[in-house]
Amino acid sequence: MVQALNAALARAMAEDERVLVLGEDVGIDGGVFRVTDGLLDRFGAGRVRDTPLAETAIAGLSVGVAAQGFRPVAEIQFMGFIHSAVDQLVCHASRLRWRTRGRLTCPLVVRAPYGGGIHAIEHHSESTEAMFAHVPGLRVVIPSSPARAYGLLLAAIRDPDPVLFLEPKRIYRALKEEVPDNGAAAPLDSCFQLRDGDDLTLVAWGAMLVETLAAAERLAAEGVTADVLDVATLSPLDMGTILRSVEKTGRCVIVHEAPLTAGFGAEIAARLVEHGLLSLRAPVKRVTGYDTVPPLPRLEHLYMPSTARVLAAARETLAYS
Amino acid sequence: MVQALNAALARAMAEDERVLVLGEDVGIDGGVFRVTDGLLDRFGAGRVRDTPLAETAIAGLSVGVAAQGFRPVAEIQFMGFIHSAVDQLVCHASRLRWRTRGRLTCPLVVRAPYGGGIHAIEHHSESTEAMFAHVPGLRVVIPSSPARAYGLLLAAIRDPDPVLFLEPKRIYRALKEEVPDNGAAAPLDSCFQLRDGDDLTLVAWGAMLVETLAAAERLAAEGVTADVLDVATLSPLDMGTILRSVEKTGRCVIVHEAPLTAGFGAEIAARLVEHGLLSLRAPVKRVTGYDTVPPLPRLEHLYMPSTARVLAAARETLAYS
Amino acid sequence: MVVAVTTVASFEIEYRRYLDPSGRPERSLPAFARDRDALVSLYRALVLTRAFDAKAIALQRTGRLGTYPSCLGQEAVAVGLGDAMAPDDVLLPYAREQGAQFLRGVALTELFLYWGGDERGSDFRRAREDFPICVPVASHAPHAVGVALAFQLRNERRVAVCVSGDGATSKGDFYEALNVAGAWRLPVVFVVTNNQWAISLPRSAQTAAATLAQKAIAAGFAGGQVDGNDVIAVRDAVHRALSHARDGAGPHLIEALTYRLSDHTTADNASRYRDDESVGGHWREDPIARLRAHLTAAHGWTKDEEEATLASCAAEVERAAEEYLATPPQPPEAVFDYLYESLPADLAGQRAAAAEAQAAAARSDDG
Amino acid sequence: MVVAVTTVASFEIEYRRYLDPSGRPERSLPAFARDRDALVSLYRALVLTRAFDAKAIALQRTGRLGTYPSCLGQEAVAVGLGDAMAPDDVLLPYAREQGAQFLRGVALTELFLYWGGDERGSDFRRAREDFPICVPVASHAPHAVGVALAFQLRNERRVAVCVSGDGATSKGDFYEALNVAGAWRLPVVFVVTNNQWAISLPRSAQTAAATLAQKAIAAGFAGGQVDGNDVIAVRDAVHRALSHARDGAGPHLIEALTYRLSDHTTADNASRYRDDESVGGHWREDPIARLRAHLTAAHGWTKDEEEATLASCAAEVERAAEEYLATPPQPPEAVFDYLYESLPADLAGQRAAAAEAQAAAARSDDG
Ligand SMILES: Cc1ncc(C[n+]2csc(CCOP(=O)(O)OP(=O)(O)O)c2C)c(N)n1
Ligand SMILES: Cc1ncc(C[n+]2csc(CCOP(=O)(O)OP(=O)(O)O)c2C)c(N)n1
Ligand SMILES: [Mg+2]
Ligand SMILES: [Mg+2]
Repeated sequence: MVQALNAALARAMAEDERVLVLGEDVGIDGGVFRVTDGLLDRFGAGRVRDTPLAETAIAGLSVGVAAQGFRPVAEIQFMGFIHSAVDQLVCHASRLRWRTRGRLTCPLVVRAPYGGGIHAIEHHSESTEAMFAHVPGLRVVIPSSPARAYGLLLAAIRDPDPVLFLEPKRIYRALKEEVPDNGAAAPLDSCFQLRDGDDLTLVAWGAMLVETLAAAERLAAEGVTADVLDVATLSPLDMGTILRSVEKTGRCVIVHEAPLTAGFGAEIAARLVEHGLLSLRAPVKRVTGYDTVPPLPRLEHLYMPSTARVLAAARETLAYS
Repeated sequence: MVQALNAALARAMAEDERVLVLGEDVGIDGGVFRVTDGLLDRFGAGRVRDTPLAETAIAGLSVGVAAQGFRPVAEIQFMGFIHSAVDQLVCHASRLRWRTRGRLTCPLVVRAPYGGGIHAIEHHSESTEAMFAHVPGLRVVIPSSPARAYGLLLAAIRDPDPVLFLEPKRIYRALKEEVPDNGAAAPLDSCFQLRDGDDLTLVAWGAMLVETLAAAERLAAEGVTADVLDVATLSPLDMGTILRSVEKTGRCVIVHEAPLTAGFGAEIAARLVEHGLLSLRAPVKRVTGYDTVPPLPRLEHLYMPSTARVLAAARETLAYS
Repeated sequence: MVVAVTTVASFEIEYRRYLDPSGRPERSLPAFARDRDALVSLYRALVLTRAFDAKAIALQRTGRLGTYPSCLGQEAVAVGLGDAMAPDDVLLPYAREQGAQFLRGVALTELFLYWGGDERGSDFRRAREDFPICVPVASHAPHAVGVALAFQLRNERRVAVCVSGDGATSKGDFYEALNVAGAWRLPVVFVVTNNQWAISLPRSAQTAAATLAQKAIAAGFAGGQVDGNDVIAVRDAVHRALSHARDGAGPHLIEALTYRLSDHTTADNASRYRDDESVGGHWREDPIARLRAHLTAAHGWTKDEEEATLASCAAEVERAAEEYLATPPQPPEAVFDYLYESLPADLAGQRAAAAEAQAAAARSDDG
Repeated sequence: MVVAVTTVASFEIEYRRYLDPSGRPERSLPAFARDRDALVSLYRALVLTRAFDAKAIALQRTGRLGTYPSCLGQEAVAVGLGDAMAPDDVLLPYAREQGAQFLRGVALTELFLYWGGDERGSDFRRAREDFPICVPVASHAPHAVGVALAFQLRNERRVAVCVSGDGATSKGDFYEALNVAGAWRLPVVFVVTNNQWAISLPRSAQTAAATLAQKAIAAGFAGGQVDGNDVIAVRDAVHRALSHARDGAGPHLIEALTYRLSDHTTADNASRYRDDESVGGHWREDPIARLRAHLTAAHGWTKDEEEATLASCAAEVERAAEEYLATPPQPPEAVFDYLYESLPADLAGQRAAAAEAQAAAARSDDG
């Protein structure tokens, strides 16, 4: 995925000179995960800028330069450090067009690696996507494969409004796949269907698709087929695809790594009961992180939703009648 | 409600000298809404401190002084300005006990007036409670009457862990009621049942109880009776009371002022479908603010959930079968 | 005991003023200030600003405007900096820069609309690149850095001007913005309007720093103080800072010393935290009286000219107020539009539902 | 043209050093530094810290420790400040203050546990009031202000010591903390370990400020520089700042100049952004060699003493490493406990479900 993201950034910078990349260590170091590797050499220190250590300024100056017509792609080194940028995202980036009735706009992309499972140190495993999906005017996009990472990042950069682009760092290098650098953007308003089935709908995003697809595999071996949907664009949400799937299957399990309470899975479940109650043949289950802090590495495995937990929830849902 | 909050603060400061009040203009000015009026004269500039204009510092120094055994009650002047404090609440206040295995703790209360409907200027009408209800370790409490404001604030101050205490400013002065200053705290782990009924469950918190109770009144006149539940303590959530009510009524409408998507109503609806599907006789409806920025005063009324919208949703739900 | 010490850096903060409170020049005036017409136009801008301010308060008191922040007594800061800026510079105001915004081309009607609760008040017909008023204190400082970065990247001789208050200097985003501006040597000028108060907190309690100008030292560039009630000094200082920035020499910070004669806003009651006598004393520093005295003494400003100026400003304000009051609110759809360039499907559904809800409310009497 | 200017404030930044890089005193040493035992204990603390550091890296390389931030070359900053602090002062470390934490009573085993991914590593058996390592850069600076406020409110002669890096000085929370500390004249000392790098960003790109010590000027108190590789200078400067704060004279900032000889962490590869030659040159400033040279020349430090010191430190580190490796992980319930004083009902449900899930996983092979 790292290479796909790097290719998308290079492509975007090559085809549109208004695109800038900025953040901590994005220059000569190429980003701590190497997502911006080589961009400095290719596009120069004007357009690829190492910033001082200041997330509020990173987000805030990005709003300013975006209002001037540039298309900044700002990196927050880890999602655990995005909180200092929240004020700028909520009060300004997401509202500039609204506040000025379209006079000033904010074509900004904020990238951040997120999620756990890599035995990281404290504050390096958070997934707080739900907090941002609650912010009107801010798109929240999360890829789950190299190809989708490439297409969605291009789409996010070309989008005229602010996008929070969250990169599931656990699968930065896990999934390898050839991604043609063809400049083709993916849609920012629809789920991706990763598997077709009739008995169950599994909904997830980001790295959790690994456990979710594994569970679907396992179920298939048992003759149970599942739709597997990658939400990908949490906000605005493509609920239509999810509703149609559940209309077919009548059963749904939602999987995310973030804590349960007020996680984004709640929004999907809430819309299912509001708009799809009749098609529900079983309770909508959520398999998520617990309402706790992500533990440090020694106990982290107890926190991360596992294939086993997804399977258990799926079986409960299937058994229900 | 302002007087009740003021009485609770005075009571807490009088009975426990570890309690401090700090924030912008909380001293001689008594707070821009007068919630801290008179505390400076009574308890002195040591314990009632006007801070420089710096929300990050307000939250952060409160964590430090709390770790030393004090019980700071910090005011964020408006919820629209709480974002600069998010980093301290998420990374530190909510985790200090966890991180140190109980060695250091954070008995902190952060108070903030929230919500719209008072024709305020920009950034003075936000309700982002859902973002905080997603933070493990942080309690989120919202009173809806002077009496509950008094009891819940006392409970929040006495609680050994961090509490975000959100005050619905629209009803700061609206509802008048005599509140005995008896030092009795309200529970931090249960909903309040404000009306008893059999046909419908109406769930709300904060100022939205005004429209919700008005709708219940109206329905009662038509012979339809509703349970009206004030969630009050969003996190941790008392789902049991809500489930029991819906078991009885089979129908539920959730009302909140915050935008729909990823609002806290979603969590309640999601738990209803996960744990109460069988009792649901109609889709769970949410009557909320729209997924937009709160408009400036001239159009604000179009955004705020109205009694009419609550009634319409209730009637749809009741008509469903 | 001898101690191992060497001095590795030293800094100074300077203060500038041309006219004393009585309007008498203390020093030879800068070139522009020897031109009667230039001074007269500055004077008119000050008078217009105060007339607008008075009208806004009157409208608020009669329920026809929302909460409003008066700039009474601080007009010279905004007028001086607004006059010094080039048209294609970009202004990032806080909230009391009415005088600067008018000089930039923002219509009086637009500011009435904004404070009247209508987003269109920030859709300036002129000054298209200027930022709207910024309510979250100091959060616009990083925006100024971004705007300046755009100028630097395009090699334009333009400057971003960020105005904030004394309270704003305590905020982390203010400091982060200064630091990045210094590190990248960006064309941005930070003007701090030190009106001695942040609502109820006096400047002395905001920071232990002897001056607010020295905040710039932490960011590695120069800052200076100016008498903010001497419009000539303000204009001169801002003009120097702008030229300096235009020449690629980087940012500058100007602390303009003035006094907030009004309540913090129409929602505030300053008598709770400061006594009126002490406030009254500051009228002796009134920037308008000061310039008028100088105009009269040095340029034969006449009673007729004075009255004509007051009258024309009053008339201009009245016209704007009437235009504002005659402006119908935006259509209901405006609640959903302008958030995204094109309305996402998900929001389109809410837009429709909202229209339906209104229709229903209109039919019934529940609303 | 004469310009109306008066100087209203001026500031100076001083630099202190006692031992030159070769260990030769440049000035008469402070009292404590003339005592052989005092110097020997400082020396042992430096050696122990470096031995711990080497072991931690070895454990990480062999998969027995998590990502670890080396303090190679910076040991004198932590050891000097840790030695200067009184036991009941409170330390708020960043991450490279191993040497200070050990002197404060934090067990080597505890730091191994922490970097090994076990929360119990922050449950210090001694130094109970000290803060844990702070990963979000500069976010602990406001905590130090709060701790100092507690001391001031209780009229205690204690001081909070906040340590951060050069990169941290660019953050708003760092500045807000300084400003409040200055405004309230709190007993807090900010030590900035300027190791010239913030991961790949050199100090020169972090800020245009000539020194990091001058960050304090913006907050209205004094700051100074010290040679961070001269443990005597560090201890002396911190001791002065602490006495000053204890006497109610308010905060102070110390910029300790040193150099990060290691990669940023074991996850970093510094050769991507700096060349090894330039790094190698900094070994000439090695704080340990410097003190050893002085001990040898001035106090007849012998080869035997040197070897005994190295051996005892190595043994102490080995014992701690073994204890760490022999420590079983916390029980699974630890994922839910310690978040609240008493487990809320809502979380109790999840705790039970988790136990069930594990049991299931244990039964099946799905996990
Ligand atoms: C981040 C933030 N916190 C609090 C407020 C509430 N508030 C509005 S103006 C103000 C005081 C601002 O003082 P100053 O910066 O000196 O500007 P002045 O109003 O005096 O011109 C405060 C606290 C706000 N608007 N933004
Ligand atoms: C708020 C925040 N942003 C980013 C990071 C990632 N990060 C960890 S250490 C570091 C550099 C810190 O540099 P400095 O303050 O000089 O301390 P040093 O590591 O050099 O000792 C960065 C960017 C972080 N931990 N916290
Ligand atoms: Mg002010
Ligand atoms: Mg460093």
